[in-house]
Amino acid sequence: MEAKTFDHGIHPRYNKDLSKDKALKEAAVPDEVVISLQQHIGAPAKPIVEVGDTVDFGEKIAEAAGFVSANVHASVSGEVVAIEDMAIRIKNDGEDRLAEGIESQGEIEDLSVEELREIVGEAGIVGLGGATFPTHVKVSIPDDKNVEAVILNGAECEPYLTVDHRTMVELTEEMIYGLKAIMKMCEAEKGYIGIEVNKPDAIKRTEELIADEPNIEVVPLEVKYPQGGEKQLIDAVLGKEVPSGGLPLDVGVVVNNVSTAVVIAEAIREGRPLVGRGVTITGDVKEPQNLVVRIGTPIEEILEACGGFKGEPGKVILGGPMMGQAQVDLTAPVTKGTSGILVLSKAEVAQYQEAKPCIRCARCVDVCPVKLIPTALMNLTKGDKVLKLQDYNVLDCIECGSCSYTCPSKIEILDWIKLGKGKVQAHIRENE
Amino acid sequence: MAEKNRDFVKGLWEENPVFVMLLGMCPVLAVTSTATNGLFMGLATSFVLFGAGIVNSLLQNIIPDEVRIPSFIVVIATFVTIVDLVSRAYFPGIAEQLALFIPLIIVNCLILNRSEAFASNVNVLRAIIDALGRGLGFTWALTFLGGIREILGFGTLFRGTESVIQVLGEWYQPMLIAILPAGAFITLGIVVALFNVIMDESFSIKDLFGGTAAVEKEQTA
Amino acid sequence: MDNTLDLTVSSAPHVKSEETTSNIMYQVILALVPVMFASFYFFGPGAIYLLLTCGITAMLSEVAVQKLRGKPVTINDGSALLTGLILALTLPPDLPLWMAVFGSVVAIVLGKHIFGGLGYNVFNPALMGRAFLTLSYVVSMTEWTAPNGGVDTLSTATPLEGEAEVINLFIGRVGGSLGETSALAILLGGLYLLYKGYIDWRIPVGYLGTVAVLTTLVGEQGASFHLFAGGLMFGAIFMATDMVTSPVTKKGRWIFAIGCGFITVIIRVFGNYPEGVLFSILLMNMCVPLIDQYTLPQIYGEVKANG
Amino acid sequence: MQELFLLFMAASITNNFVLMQFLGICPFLGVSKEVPTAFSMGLATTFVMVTSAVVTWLVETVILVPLGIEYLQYIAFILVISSFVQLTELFVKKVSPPLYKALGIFLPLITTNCAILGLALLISMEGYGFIQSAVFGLGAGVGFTIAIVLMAGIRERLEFADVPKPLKGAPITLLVAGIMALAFTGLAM
Amino acid sequence: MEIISFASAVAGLGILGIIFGTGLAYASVKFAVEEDPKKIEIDEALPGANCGACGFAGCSSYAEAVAKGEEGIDSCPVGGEELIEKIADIMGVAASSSDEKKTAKVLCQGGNQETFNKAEYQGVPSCQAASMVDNFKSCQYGCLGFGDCAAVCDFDAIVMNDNGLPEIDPDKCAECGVCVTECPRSLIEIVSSNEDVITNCKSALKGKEVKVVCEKGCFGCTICAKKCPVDAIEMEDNLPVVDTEGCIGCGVCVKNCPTDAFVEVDF
Repeated sequence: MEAKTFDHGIHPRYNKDLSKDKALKEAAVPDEVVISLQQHIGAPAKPIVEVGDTVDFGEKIAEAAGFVSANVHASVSGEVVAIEDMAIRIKNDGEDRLAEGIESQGEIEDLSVEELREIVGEAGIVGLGGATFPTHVKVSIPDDKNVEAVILNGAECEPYLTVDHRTMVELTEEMIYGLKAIMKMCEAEKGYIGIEVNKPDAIKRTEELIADEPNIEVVPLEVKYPQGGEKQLIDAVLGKEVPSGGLPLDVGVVVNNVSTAVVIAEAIREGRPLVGRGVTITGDVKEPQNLVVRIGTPIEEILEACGGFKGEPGKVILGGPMMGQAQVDLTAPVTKGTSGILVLSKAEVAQYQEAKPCIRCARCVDVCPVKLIPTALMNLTKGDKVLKLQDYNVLDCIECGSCSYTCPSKIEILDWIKLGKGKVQAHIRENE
Repeated sequence: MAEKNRDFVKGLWEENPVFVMLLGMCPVLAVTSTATNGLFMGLATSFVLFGAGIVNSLLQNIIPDEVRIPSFIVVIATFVTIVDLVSRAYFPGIAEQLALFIPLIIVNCLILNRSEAFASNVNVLRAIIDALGRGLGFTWALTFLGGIREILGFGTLFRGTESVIQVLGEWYQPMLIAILPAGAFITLGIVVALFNVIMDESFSIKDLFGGTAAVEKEQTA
Repeated sequence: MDNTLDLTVSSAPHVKSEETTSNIMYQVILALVPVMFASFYFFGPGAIYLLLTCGITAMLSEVAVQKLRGKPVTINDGSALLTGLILALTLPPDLPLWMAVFGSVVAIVLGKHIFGGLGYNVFNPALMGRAFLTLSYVVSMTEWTAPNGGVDTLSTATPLEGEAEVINLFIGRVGGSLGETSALAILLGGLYLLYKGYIDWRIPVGYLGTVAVLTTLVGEQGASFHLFAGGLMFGAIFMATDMVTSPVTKKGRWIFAIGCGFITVIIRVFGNYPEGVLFSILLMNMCVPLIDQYTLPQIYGEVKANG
Repeated sequence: MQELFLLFMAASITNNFVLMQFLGICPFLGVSKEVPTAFSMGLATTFVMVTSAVVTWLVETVILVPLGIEYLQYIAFILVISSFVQLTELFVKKVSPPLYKALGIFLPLITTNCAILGLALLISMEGYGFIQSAVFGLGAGVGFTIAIVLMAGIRERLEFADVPKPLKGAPITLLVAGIMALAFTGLAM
Repeated sequence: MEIISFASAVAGLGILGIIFGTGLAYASVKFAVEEDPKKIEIDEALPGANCGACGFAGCSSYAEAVAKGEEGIDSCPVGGEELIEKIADIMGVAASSSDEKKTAKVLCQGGNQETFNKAEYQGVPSCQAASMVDNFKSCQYGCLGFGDCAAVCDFDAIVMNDNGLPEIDPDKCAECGVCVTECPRSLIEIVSSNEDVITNCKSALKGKEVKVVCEKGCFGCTICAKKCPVDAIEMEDNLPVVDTEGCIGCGVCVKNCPTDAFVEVDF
């Protein structure tokens, strides 16, 4: 079967061998967890516990504040020791008492669409690919929209990360169950699982399990970044383009990450809220691993569980090297959006070069998956040409970083584009 | 008296019509292929400037405001016609070369500006001094540019007259581009840039190419 | 809050490709090696003198301007050397060396640094130098000597004015500028650049294609003569493709290339000057900012949004 | 027909009014900061060039020559042009404000544009006929538009460039114009 | 002969004059369009040569731009100083006569000496860009020091000092507020000379935390609030807030502030 793909894009060094054969493993539970109230896109959750309360594992401790928001649950049982402005701190009593109601909610066939959405919303599930958009919002399809297909995103195009890969290989059955649930919630006919061909075992395993499912199809994808970008994935799998400024829903598609499908399955079959997630710990650490980590575990502790730094660390990145965030404070906790912890060595960081003038080589133009002109956007930002920036569609940038990656002059083009986006957004706000 | 001196010097240097105010660029570029043409064009323009300055200063209270500009143009055009006829009669060679650009003195921004912004607001004496200053400023600028281009392009100065000077020897290979249109633009561009440097009070050699400002910015960044 | 780790933060992406600007410049210089060998083979040590003169003068001018401006000296990035070498390869073999010096200074100062240096120039610097020399010293710039082993009929005329066998043009056994005579050597370098992805195939293909089509229609000497004669091959592969002065959009590159071809033919067939490559590329360089602005590609998702 | 075409090409390209004949330098340097503005300026100039070529030709053949007062040519031409332009301006302003915004605001600037008077004088010197005058005017206008729009494109790009401080503004514009003239020289026929 | 040619000259120009004169007179009445009076006034003050040196299409369009406030009053190179004064009068720009002076002020004292970096920053040297990555400066509220404000100031009123903090020259500051919106950490405010005291710190951290991250930060000791003879100071988010109405300008608070984070407005 021929691998599908989208136009443009880049081929960074993937470095997935470090951890791709390391099976998922439960990480040690920390003595204290810090659970952020803003782990998702949208309004921060509102705490519903007080300092001194005793909470159980999986108990809801903060409630969604508005439609686009998500519930937050305790990932350990124990005592609430502090409620800071954006986080709840819980001291683990080590008992892992299950909260009430953590039990099977029934099977997909027996549950109505509304009930399923309710379960997903209650469980505080958000997109685990990194965007952390609340899933119950995504699967609540407005009446005027029709969903034809659900795509599970198993591209995992970010270099280094392997947790989705492991999930697809080890939790295949749950993933397919989750996909079916999403298809039912969206009332979609077809389900696709897009997997890059550098994960042959995942493709093989999934194809085995869906042999009897006529509505579900595995789509092998070319290895290319950003294959896992929502819009790029839709383009690759279905050949459809999401309109500029629109959502996948506008072309009748809903995209979810494979790991999200797994937690949806868990929420239905076990009643488990989203309190832990798979994280790839890789790069310059002694033992790269794929761990299932409780939400709220400090990064330091996870790094220690992997034997600590190999050499002198230069950068600690939450997520992959292309879109991840460099972290300063290692006491910060893992959140629902943390798909990986990547450590770059001092030597790698030292390769950084000062930006030189743009020589208009147009490599950024050739790789931009949205077909923007990054170099022009950069110049327009520097020159403060807000109206022109708008004409050049700066707001369509998906911030994949391909332009910065490929630039021979080592210009942080993406940074400039982000600044330009800010300018345009400010301009739009002003004129409203 | 000091004020009048200033009026005079301003036109010569700090508000030089060509290098600083960039007025009347068309003839500046068109006729400066030789110093001779530049000098002649400068003098012709000065004459019109001078005449129009006096008349417009005298008429300032007579001309109604509404028809100010048209009247200026008529006055200027009259003097230009005089220059044109005189030069064709007495200097046919040069007049031939300058051709179009003598009548075009009518629409030279410099003259219109002086008439409008200065001559029509001050007494005749000041108008005369101003016209002399600006006129000489214009003339030396044109002669200077013409001189540079002529030396580079022919190796001579004041060709076409009896007092032609061979500046550069036989060894010199004339640089044809200097007397082509491209040479006009480029020479003027360079001279104006040099003027910018000289006129800048905080001038230092580093500034010659604008280095310091950029460097400072980089350092603060 | 102690921090013994000494971490670094930056925004994503945290990895970068290995390609660098100076690498690109040196790769292009590498691609020029066959052409330089050919020039040495056909024109003898004179070619080396010219190449050295231009290369060194260009680099010295670059250093001088950057020192004067108080900017970091970026002589190592190879761009000045490249400009100097390309300029040298477009000059007649017997050009007085002082003219080559003059041309190199013009190329670097007027062609590049008045705009702010590498990346900002609107016109191809080497072409600027060449054009300046052509218009200044018409005679010296159009005196062509016959190369070693060449057909000795062209000692004064440019190849475009004389009769020449296409095979001689292809190999380079005709009089002409240093690097422009041997289409073979140029194509070798060009293929290397195409293979490495340092030039976009659209520009040479569009340029040469346009010339071929138009000369078949109107030219007296036929397409194959026009393609291999004069500076066309060198211009299409090494000068029109200059990244800084060609469009960044694909559609724009087609327009640029076809425009170059069109003007070249117009000048060759109707114009005063025997060779149109130089001026056609300069004229199209002039249009690049406009071409870039008006050939924005359709972005992802734009069709549907409008429809 | 071919003759008219050559006349047009000569006026617009090979003897480009701005770059080769130095006519209309002031607006060329002044109003070339942005492409849309430059283009409007070019259109307005082209319009005025064609019409004033025709009008001054008429004035010359119908009034000046029969009355034997060619020596009043300069005064007559400049008056005709400036009144005519002012008329057009007032007319456009009233009839179509959007058109006025796009083109009309450039009209007063054109009055003192020496390219217009130069054009009228050139036509008179060369002794062109009525059609030739119109074509010549059109060619001159198109040539002006090409030059100013190209210049505006380059200047828009140079705005992002690290141009040395003393060269900023007029000098770099002049230098670019010089290089443009250099390239245009190649088109000489 | 002489008389005939003279007569024909007069007649020729006369005919032209009549044709165009009538036309113009008719047109100016017929096609009259109402205009901004300020624009007309400025237009009259301008030289009227339509030379284009200002970058506009003639004096009239420059006048319009000035009247709308889109363009500065000093773009006409022909008119010189006198013209600038005239237009300034028309636009009323110079009419800031009241004794209340305003200036932008940077409300942070945490420069390179007072604070430290928790991590090294690599990337575009701009505060806006730097504020998009995880906070690397010890104080999450403090000035990032890349000088976006200085770059954006049209009046050259802001310079970055050796300590990495912006300094604003009150004499040059035109209170345009561009720097206020530019600062990603909202550290710049327009202050008036009528306000007597202001807090030079924006840190909402608690006392102990402030002491760790910045030597000159306000650590919320409340001495100012306690010492204020008229109780015009209240604490909000660990920072003092002065009630301008109640303040008598005695300066007790400023004298007693242990970190100089509290200063008198004085310029």
